[in-house]
Amino acid sequence: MAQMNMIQALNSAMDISMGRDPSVVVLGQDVGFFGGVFRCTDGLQRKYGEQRVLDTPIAEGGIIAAAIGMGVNGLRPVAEVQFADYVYPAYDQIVSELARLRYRSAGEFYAPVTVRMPCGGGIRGGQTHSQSPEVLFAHVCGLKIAMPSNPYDAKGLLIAAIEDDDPVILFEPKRLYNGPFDGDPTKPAVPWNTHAKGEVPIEHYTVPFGRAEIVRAGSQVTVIAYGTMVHVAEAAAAAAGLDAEIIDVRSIVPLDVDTLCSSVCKTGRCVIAHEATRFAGFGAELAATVMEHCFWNLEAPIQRVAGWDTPYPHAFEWEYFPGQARVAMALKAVMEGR
Amino acid sequence: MAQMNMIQALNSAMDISMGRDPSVVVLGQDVGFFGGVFRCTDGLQRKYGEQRVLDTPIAEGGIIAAAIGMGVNGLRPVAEVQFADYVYPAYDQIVSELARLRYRSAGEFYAPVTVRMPCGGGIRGGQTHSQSPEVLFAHVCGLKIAMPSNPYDAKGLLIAAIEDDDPVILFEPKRLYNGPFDGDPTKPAVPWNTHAKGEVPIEHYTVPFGRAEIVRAGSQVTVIAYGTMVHVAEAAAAAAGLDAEIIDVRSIVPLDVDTLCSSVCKTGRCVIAHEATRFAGFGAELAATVMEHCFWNLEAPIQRVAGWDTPYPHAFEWEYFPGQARVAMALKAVMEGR
Amino acid sequence: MKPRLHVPAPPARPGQAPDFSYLQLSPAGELPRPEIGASWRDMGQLATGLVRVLDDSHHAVGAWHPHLDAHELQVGLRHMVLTRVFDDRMVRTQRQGKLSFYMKSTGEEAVAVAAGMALQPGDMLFPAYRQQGLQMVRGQPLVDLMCQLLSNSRDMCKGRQLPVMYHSAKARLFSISGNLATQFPQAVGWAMAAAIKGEDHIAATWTGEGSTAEADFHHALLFASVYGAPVILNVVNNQWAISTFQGTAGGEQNTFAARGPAYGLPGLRVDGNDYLAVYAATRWAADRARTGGGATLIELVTYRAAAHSTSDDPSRYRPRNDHELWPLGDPIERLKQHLIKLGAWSESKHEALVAELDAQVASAWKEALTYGTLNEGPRLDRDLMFDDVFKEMPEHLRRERDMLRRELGQ
Amino acid sequence: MKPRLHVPAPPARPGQAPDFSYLQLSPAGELPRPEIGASWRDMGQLATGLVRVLDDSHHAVGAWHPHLDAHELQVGLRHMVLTRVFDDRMVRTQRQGKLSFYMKSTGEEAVAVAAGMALQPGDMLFPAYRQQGLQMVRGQPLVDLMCQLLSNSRDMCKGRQLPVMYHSAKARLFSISGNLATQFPQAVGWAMAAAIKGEDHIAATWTGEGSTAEADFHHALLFASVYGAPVILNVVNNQWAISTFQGTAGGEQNTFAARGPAYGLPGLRVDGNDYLAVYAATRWAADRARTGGGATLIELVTYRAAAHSTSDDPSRYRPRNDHELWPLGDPIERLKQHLIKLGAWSESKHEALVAELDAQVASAWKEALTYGTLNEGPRLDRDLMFDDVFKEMPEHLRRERDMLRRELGQ
Ligand SMILES: Cc1ncc(C[n+]2csc(CCOP(=O)(O)OP(=O)(O)O)c2C)c(N)n1
Ligand SMILES: Cc1ncc(C[n+]2csc(CCOP(=O)(O)OP(=O)(O)O)c2C)c(N)n1
Ligand SMILES: [Mg+2]
Ligand SMILES: [Mg+2]
Repeated sequence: MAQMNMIQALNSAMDISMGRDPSVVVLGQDVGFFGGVFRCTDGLQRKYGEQRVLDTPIAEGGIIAAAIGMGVNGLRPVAEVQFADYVYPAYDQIVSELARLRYRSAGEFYAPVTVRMPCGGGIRGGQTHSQSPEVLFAHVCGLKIAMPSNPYDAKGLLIAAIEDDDPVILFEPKRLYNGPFDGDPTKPAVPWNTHAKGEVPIEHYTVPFGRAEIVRAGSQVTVIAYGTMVHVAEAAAAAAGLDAEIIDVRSIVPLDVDTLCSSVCKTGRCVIAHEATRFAGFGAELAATVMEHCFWNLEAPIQRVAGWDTPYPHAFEWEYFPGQARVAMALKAVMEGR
Repeated sequence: MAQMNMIQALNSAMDISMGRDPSVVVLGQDVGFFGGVFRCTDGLQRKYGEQRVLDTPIAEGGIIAAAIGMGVNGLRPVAEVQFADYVYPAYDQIVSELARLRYRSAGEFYAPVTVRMPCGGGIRGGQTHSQSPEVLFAHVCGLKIAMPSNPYDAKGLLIAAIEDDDPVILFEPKRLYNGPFDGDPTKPAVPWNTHAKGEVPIEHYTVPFGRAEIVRAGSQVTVIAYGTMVHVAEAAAAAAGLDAEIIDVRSIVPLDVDTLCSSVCKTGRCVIAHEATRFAGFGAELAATVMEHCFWNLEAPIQRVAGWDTPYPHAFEWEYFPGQARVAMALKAVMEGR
Repeated sequence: MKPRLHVPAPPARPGQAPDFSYLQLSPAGELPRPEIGASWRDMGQLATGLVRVLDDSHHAVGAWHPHLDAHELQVGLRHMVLTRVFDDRMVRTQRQGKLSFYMKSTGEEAVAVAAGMALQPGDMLFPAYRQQGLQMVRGQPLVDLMCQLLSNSRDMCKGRQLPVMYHSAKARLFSISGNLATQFPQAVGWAMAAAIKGEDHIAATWTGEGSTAEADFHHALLFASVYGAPVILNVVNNQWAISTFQGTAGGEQNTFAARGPAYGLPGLRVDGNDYLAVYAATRWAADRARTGGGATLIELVTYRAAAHSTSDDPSRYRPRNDHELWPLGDPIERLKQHLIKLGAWSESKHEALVAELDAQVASAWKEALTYGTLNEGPRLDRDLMFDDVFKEMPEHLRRERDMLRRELGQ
Repeated sequence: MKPRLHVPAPPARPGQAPDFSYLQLSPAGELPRPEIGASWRDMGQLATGLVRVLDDSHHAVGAWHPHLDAHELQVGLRHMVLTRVFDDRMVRTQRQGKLSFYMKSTGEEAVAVAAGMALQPGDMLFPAYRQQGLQMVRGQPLVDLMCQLLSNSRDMCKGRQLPVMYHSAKARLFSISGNLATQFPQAVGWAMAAAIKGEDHIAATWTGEGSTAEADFHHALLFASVYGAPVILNVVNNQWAISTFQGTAGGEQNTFAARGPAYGLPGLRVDGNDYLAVYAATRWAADRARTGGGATLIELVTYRAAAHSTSDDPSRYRPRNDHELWPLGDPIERLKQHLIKLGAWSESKHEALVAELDAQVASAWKEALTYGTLNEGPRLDRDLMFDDVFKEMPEHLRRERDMLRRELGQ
């Protein structure tokens, strides 16, 4: 075991995967010599050479297309998109090609590509360095999607992704790279070594896709969240003095419907929290699914907490971010049965 | 008034708009001399000339980018994407640019672009000529989005779109181009002149964004649908002998929450139907919204009817398509309170 | 003068006389053939001239003459005739309502067949939808192809793809996509992987000239150049993209081959209806790639003699039968005449070949029909619809599969 | 030889001696200046040579010499100095925690300023994030720019954009996007509209050499060529894209200017640190576009002397101070020396100018601070967050605005 922040955990996942399997390659903008603008790939080119850690042209569409071709030819590419906000030029290659290849060729061809990208706000990145576009991929069948909330899961999910024969998108909440974050920007930053999940095995392990985690067991209300919002939800529920069951979705596709819905059927109340804009966000799918499975147990309407349906404004980052106050309002509403 | 099919209605909308306003231009693949692969732009180039009706290179991203520039320079471009399945190369220009321009420039710049695209299945188009990607745009703030279910609305919405200073995406259910379709492919095709909404004013009129239409008033259950599914829902409800209130959403963004939720609060039961894949589809947003507003009136869980979470398979089109049987099952479930 | 939007137009529209005077031709044999290892800088004229081997009297001339033996040429001819015969019959069956859709490659058979013949079995091919000749060269059983077209119980795509979207992992024929040009940069990625692994298989890919407008074309050239990927990038300039002429795709001002040198790649403009020229150019590019010389862009100048697809009616946008006046003739006719000139073929042998292949296609069709048709069945098990979205079926798809079973009363 | 992945590398990494021997130079005055109406075919050497006017002894020479009067040059110099002084102070304030982010254009001021000076006020400019010189040329008030950087109560972007993402409809400066290269084809669309409307304003746009890898670059060249759009497409080749060298972007094999002719557009490769050359090239392209000659691609060869942004530390990936050895020198220094040679400037005048502009920037900064800072306020009303998503606020945003008010206890 070692203390790792999320960057180190991701780096370790790639390092271990490259060491174990010569078919694993890493590519992306600035990921090679420089080690990535967030330093997630630091040292990999030095260790595994220029043939396996590639600095690419600034063409997200080209990067994913090349990764698909490499995947078809037996490699396991791990592609970094520098910010999730910049994945859209690759959208066609991801949704029309990467997600569809196995299906359209009846299983004869597939590309085991992992796409990593930092997402979410909280670092003063403004509208083009803060987005959380997970639902834009969740709707596209054929992609596995995860978003870790801590270093332990980040490493385990990334190794699982690399070893998976299906394409995987890993969203990395960049606000959590260096430490957990409870949504209060006025508090001093805390490093990961203050958190149990900053304890990370040095060796190989995986965190399976399709399994949510009950971060805190509770009886009064279920809070379903992922990424940064897991920490915000924990803090908000604690502040409200509620015995809340906090669930970290972790794996967006496949979704662990059983864990989520068993919990809500038990507590009878549900708050769903994510950072992405609310309208047609992934929270809608979570709310609809929970409603379908737990209708007869629900004591109050399910509440969604999310970013507003505007771009992520640079100066109003903390008014935009769904912080503890917004979660608290939803908790109050759901407890009061409004 | 005249009898028009949806193609003629769309054509008339563009014709009238171009005739009234010299700043309206039309561009897209094969839309000029040829008049479009579905003939929606037939005759426009002959009438308005090559400077206003442009055949473009096959680059959806370039088409939308050029349309944005034209819009900034005072034109009102109407861009056709040949199939909704091929919009993804333009995704970045639409979501990062077209949708964001007014916001990021604090209102100083905007591009009044209309993007038209045929969507949906039922014409044996297979997985790349049948998609309904509306939710992938609905989640992106800054875009208005509509999907008409009949020629009258198609013309009125398209004129409204062209005259709107916000960017608009119009999804055209191609299975409805030539006639209404109740979901039964074994029945002989019916032309639009058998349907009241095939009666279309020859002159200028608009159908406003943000307003759903109650297609049939009823008391037992509310069916919320749009596009082709409006007709399927009507037929299924009739066959089930239910006094259903059928609502055509029509405008996806802005969404007419009042009309939808007043209805469900009244009937206490709700079925939501669309052709797109179910997981994180627009039906999830509809279900979540209805649940939030009508929770205390609901007598049964809201049912979602949708395409399966697979690509749209060529040979299993009718097993994939959410036809009357699938709607009927949902109606039955919601009436029985399951 | 004021700026005015320029609007490219084809030389003739319906009712007008076909006019191919825009086409820049070089006499057969005129262009030099650079050494395999030469720099792209020293071959600019190849990107704007036209590599041709067969002259007007059907002799093979010049530096690009590949000197193939007559037997090999006969094999190529056979594949081309088979492609055409196959195409013709499939369009007929489509008109009879047996197929939902079909796309012919009539007039451009050499583009696929000669290239396929010049490559090695281990090379990976990434075709667009109009290179069925590659399926013939790689020996795909006609019945298999037809079952795909019929979406029947033996459909290799399990009923999922439109007709003509074949694939074969075994034959190293990549799955064809309905989305234009996406395979172009994927082929580059495949080739990059080959280079990373130190294998000497190369990749080859094809796209239409209309499709070069897509981003993928740019990404492919760029990545191929930056990483020196062993790949052949083929642009099939058949002059039309549905109703739009190659000028709308950017072919009015310069050739498509000229994009190669701009990215630091050789660009060869080749007579796509000249079997020997296509063969020689492909072979040159393949040898170059295989020996570490990197990628080559090849523009194949040809003509789409038939409709875009069975959904298309070209008489709405171009003169009827203009393909008969196409200056580069017909690839089958030209190779046939060349073989006759060589004394290795005859009209009667040709007739016999056509008849033989026609019979072969007919009998394959008969067999294919026994496996069903889209409309009348049998089709595959509809449960298969839920397979292969992922390697293993997740819970939600299992649930949906069960819902469908209930919906169908099973 | 076997294929092996080629990996472009910069000539030097940290700790190594800077090495610019890869850079192809032409002597000043060597390249011809074609007629405005000449064909792109007849100017291939302009795409691979280097258009230069100022020679090593600071004289203006050759056909591209724009013969500007001394006053005009002084104005240009002033804008460049202002740009640099502004940049320097803004980075200092960022280090003091006043700004969240900043990006300098140090060493590449001529690229924006000289081009801006060569264009007309009615011409529409679509800059990337590193052409602040255009803001200076178009006379944007420094306080306005600073308020944007501070996201304060007078922020023109209403607090929505990262620092440097300016805009001005009045000054015809398009809104800068955080997404690379997207403005390139938009500028072409703007120019197409100008041509459709028969106006003679043209468009000009800029992007980094790294960003040319994006699809937008390809779309821009293609649409500009196909429709003969009156637009100038500028590629600022400052050799670096964050940590990657221009070879990774495709600049190793051929120039970026060479892409122009491939699409049938003139491509000019220009000394980007030579004010007169940039001016002359821009003017040539503008006159050409304005008289119906269509688009031009201009590659401006320069060097990013500073860090990519305040978030970057270039000493991790390139030699420290290598910009001091950059063969094309510094654009301000070169224009200054030229004016001195002309007898129209002096070191002391220059010092006075720097001092004057420094004071101007300092006083603007003082004023700007009175309108608030991001951290300490005042900022704009947070309700503005919900404006301008649409022209009129729809119901759901009104609801969210009210929720936020409640959340903040209002
Ligand atoms: C991304 C995308 N856009 C549009 C289409 C519709 N489409 C299918 S074929 C075609 C024309 C392609 O022309 P070209 O590339 O010249 O190939 P050819 O048909 O001539 O072989 C078009 C526009 C598509 N399949 N994919
Ligand atoms: C679509 C997109 N991808 C990636 C980025 C991240 N990014 C910002 S600047 C930059 C480098 C750009 O280099 P270049 O185009 O050469 O411009 P320069 O910074 O040298 O002026 C990158 C990769 C982005 N902003 N947008
Ligand atoms: Mg073509
Ligand atoms: Mg740069």
